[in-house]
Amino acid sequence: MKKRMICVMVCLMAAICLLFCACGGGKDSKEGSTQPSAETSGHTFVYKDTKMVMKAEAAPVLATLGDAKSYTEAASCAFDGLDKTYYYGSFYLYTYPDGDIDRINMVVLCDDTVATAEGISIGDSKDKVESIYGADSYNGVNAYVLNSGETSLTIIMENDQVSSIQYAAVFD
Amino acid sequence: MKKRVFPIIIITVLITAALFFFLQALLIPKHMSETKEGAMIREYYKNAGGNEVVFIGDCEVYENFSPVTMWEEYGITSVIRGSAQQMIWQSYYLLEETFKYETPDVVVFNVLGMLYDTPKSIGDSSKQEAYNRMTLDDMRWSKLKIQSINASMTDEEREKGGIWNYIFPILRYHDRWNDISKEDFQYLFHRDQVTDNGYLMQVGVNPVKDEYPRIPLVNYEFGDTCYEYLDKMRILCEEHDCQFVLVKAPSLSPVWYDEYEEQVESYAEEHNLLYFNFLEHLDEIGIDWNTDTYDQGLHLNVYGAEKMASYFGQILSVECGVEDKRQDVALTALWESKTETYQQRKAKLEAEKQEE
Amino acid sequence: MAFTSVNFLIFTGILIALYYILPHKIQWIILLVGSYVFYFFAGPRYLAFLLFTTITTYLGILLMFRKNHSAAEYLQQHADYSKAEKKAYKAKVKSSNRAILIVVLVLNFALLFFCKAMLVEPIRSSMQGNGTLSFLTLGLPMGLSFYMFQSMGYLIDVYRQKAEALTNPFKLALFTSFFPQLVQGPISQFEDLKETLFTEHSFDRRQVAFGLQRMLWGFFKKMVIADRIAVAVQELKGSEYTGFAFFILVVFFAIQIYADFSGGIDIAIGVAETLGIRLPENFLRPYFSKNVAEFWRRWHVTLMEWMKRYIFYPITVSKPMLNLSMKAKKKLGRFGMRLPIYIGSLLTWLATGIWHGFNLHFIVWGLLNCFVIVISEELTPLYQKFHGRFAFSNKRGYDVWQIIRLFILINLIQVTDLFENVGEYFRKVFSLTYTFNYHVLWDGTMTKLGLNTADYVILLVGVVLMFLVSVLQRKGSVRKQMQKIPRILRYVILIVLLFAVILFGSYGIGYNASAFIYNQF
Amino acid sequence: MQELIEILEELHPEIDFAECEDLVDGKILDSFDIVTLVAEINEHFDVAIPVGELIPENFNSVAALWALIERLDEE
Repeated sequence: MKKRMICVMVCLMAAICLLFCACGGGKDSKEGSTQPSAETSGHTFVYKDTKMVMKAEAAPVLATLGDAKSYTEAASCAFDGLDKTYYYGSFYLYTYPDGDIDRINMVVLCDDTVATAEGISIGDSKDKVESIYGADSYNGVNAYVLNSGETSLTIIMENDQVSSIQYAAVFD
Repeated sequence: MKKRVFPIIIITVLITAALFFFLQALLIPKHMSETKEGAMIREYYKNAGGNEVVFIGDCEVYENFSPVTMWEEYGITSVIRGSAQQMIWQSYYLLEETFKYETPDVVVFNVLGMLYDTPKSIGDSSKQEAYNRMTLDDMRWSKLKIQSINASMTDEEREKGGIWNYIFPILRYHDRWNDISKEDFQYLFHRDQVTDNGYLMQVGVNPVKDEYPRIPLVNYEFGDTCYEYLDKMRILCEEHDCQFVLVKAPSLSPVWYDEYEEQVESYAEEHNLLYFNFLEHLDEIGIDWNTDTYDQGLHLNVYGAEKMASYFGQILSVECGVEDKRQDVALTALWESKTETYQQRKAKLEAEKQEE
Repeated sequence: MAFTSVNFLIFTGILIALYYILPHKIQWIILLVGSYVFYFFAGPRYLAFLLFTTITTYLGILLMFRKNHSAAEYLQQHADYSKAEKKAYKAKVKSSNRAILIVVLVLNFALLFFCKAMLVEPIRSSMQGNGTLSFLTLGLPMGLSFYMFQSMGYLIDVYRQKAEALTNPFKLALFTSFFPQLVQGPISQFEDLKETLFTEHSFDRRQVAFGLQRMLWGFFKKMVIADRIAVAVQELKGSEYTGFAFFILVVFFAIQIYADFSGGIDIAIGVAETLGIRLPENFLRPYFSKNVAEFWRRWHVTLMEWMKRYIFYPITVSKPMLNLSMKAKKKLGRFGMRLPIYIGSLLTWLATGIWHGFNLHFIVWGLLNCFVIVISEELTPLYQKFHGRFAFSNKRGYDVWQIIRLFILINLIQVTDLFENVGEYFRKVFSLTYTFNYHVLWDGTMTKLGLNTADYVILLVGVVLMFLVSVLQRKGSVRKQMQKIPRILRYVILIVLLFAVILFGSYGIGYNASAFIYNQF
Repeated sequence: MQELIEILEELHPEIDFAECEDLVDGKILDSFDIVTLVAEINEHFDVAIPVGELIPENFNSVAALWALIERLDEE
């Protein structure tokens, strides 16, 4: 009797597990495939209705932005995948590889035709920056650094004027 | 009856240990067909001894200078102790180790290493961990290796097993049981030579297209740790009566800012060191970004590396007084065979490229 | 220093060597020093908590011991006292001892209570407001509730005069801090543990071998099974997995907690065994139980025993409860008489729930257990009738059905552990009745949980092995049974198990989890 | 003692209490039974069993339990 019970249990478990295995032929899923949303990612650069959310998949954004004015790529030593840089005249878009897809790593504004969502652009005064982002974010040397969610927004000053605006993904 | 037990136990323990080391050898990545960068550190020990010049640094040295060319043209014997994303403290410990094996006249250090101050500097900690392994795994065991490991580990490495992952690499690579391939059996106890005295040959051509953006940075200053190890390397060379030369390889990315240049120049001046920024001598060297790079200007291919060696070899023999060793019969025989290997490799790679 | 770390293995190795090489007289001192070294590695600041419990327990015991001692002398001197006088004197002594007991208990449980409360977010942040409590807000000191329960149990036993009073503070310190059981139990009773903890042990090869084997088995359960399946459990917690996917979670979680907890206990018992010290068993093949009450006599045995001895019994046999029982019996009959039992059960389960953490879901967990136990207790007569009427219900097959039924039921309760949001938990449970998404088994969902085919194969083999070992255990110690097979075969089994842990254990820097180069090609 | 056996038989009619010597260790009496017993003994014999005496040794056999009751009655 005991033996039979053991048999039944073993067969049952084997059957359950086989079911799992039989359908387990696919590839491993990639972790972190979830798409960060604008709500949780903090400061976000918007260009002609295109939101550039840090760590989000780059392909859809690149599609709406159209052809870049210039493009460079860089491989890191020994690793596969390329860090890519797209230049759109008024800003640079950087991506980094994550498995098979590219994700947005950085956006750097280059001239005063574009502005942050809060309205700061290159050449703006220190007072204007502080009135919008507050004086607390000043790093004491030359920049305002705002961390929120997955994004850090850095506003570099030169002679009390904004000289560079950079959105970058935050990695821990 | 009782007496027999202990021999059996001892034999069992021995078998277990043998099995353990066999499995460990099997599971360690071999770096023979992919990521050959991981096999470079091990190769040094075959080329150790009798080198007049030692290069230390990351891919900007092992991709950009061809020792064989320097031998052919100037009779300079040199070796590259390079590895991917070599951090400056790793460079230091490799250098200190190198002095145990030879007494070079010149040590050349590529200053890109000054950009990375902590194991976190490159951002992605799992990548850093992979780079650590490639630089540290095949170093021979000594106090220096332990020090280098302790200086290099990422937070995650420290948390999950720490140095034990290096002492018993199987603890790190045990998950590879599912990825074991023919290569792992083939190279259980030996490795093929993947470099020519530390130079990793690339024959591909991928021209530079656009300029790399020079976006302003918040902070251009090199970190304290970097200066600390640069000082240590300089002093170490002094102690070994050896010239310490700084170079910046002709790579377009990562972007080399003027602010970086100023800091290196003032350091070199302060300590009376030679410093060459090859980015400023591209025309003299003859680098053509349409033919001499395999990855859009990040690294030179073999054609670029030969030009680079030819240019720098001149400097080494004239300004640093490195001797021409082509009169030495034994060395000549050795380097002739190295040259042959080099030429064969080049021919083979070029043929493979043709087929593609 | 986690059990599953190289450091722990080395620590244990050195300790075992010193333990048998140095004079056996000081063995218990080696253990004491070793235990404190072990605890020091967990976090030096937590030593204060351990010392607090040890010192207060010691003082309590010492005071009670002195009181009892002088009382005995007093009674001897006054042998002429009448029975009533003696009784009155004893009662006086008892009540002063009770005061000591209560002070020590209150001090310790207040500390435990406070530490547990600090783990709950709103309480913590409100307390941290003034910024002075940072010392205490760094998380629960390792093993706090385990060593505290063990010490308090001992203290109560001394008060009840059921355990010998230790007057050597260092021996008491060893009893409270003995390192294998410091992390997650088992909770020992002094009278059991003293038999082996303080005595001298000479090296016994077989005993050490047995201990090591038990550790190995524990490592296998914890590292190969529990830590592997944990990934899938974590994923399946997500709100999108309902219906049958939730059922899979229940099964996976059942495997995980059993393998994890009992594996850890195996390691603890195994380490103690190599030192010749016997710790109580904590798991008696719990998944072979047929009802919830039985399950809780076989799962986390030492905690449940503690709860019974020091909470359930004191409540149910207290004078007010006995009076209530008598009164209620007159009015309500059999049910009335059992009223104290139900009140006692309820309070005990509430306490057990709170012991796990100050969260609603733990309380729900306790109440669910209590509810099911009480209901099935009340239905017992009905069951007996059923079994009398239907002969098939006494067959083996019916036993198997009961076991499977219990497995599902108990793990539906256990899985509350994963859901801090109780509403979410009940939503998922109810989804079992209307979401019949069996297709998750073959539509690829199973491979998106962080486990690949190879992982499932390993889990399958591991679980079958665990099951077979449990079946063998019914006939006694598996390791003793293994002594009967040829030595060579035995060694082969052990070596295979060892390498299974090394190769297939989920530990270290994940080769799969990280973006290590080889994955990217 | 007969009275005690009757109480026990009411709890578990299927057991031969006069013979059995591992009532607790043999898992015949669970904690609910023991508490019920304490209440019954309190009622029938007017003996309050203190909580410290609720240990397996005292409940494993009828003889042991009876000895406990007599001892407590003495005090």
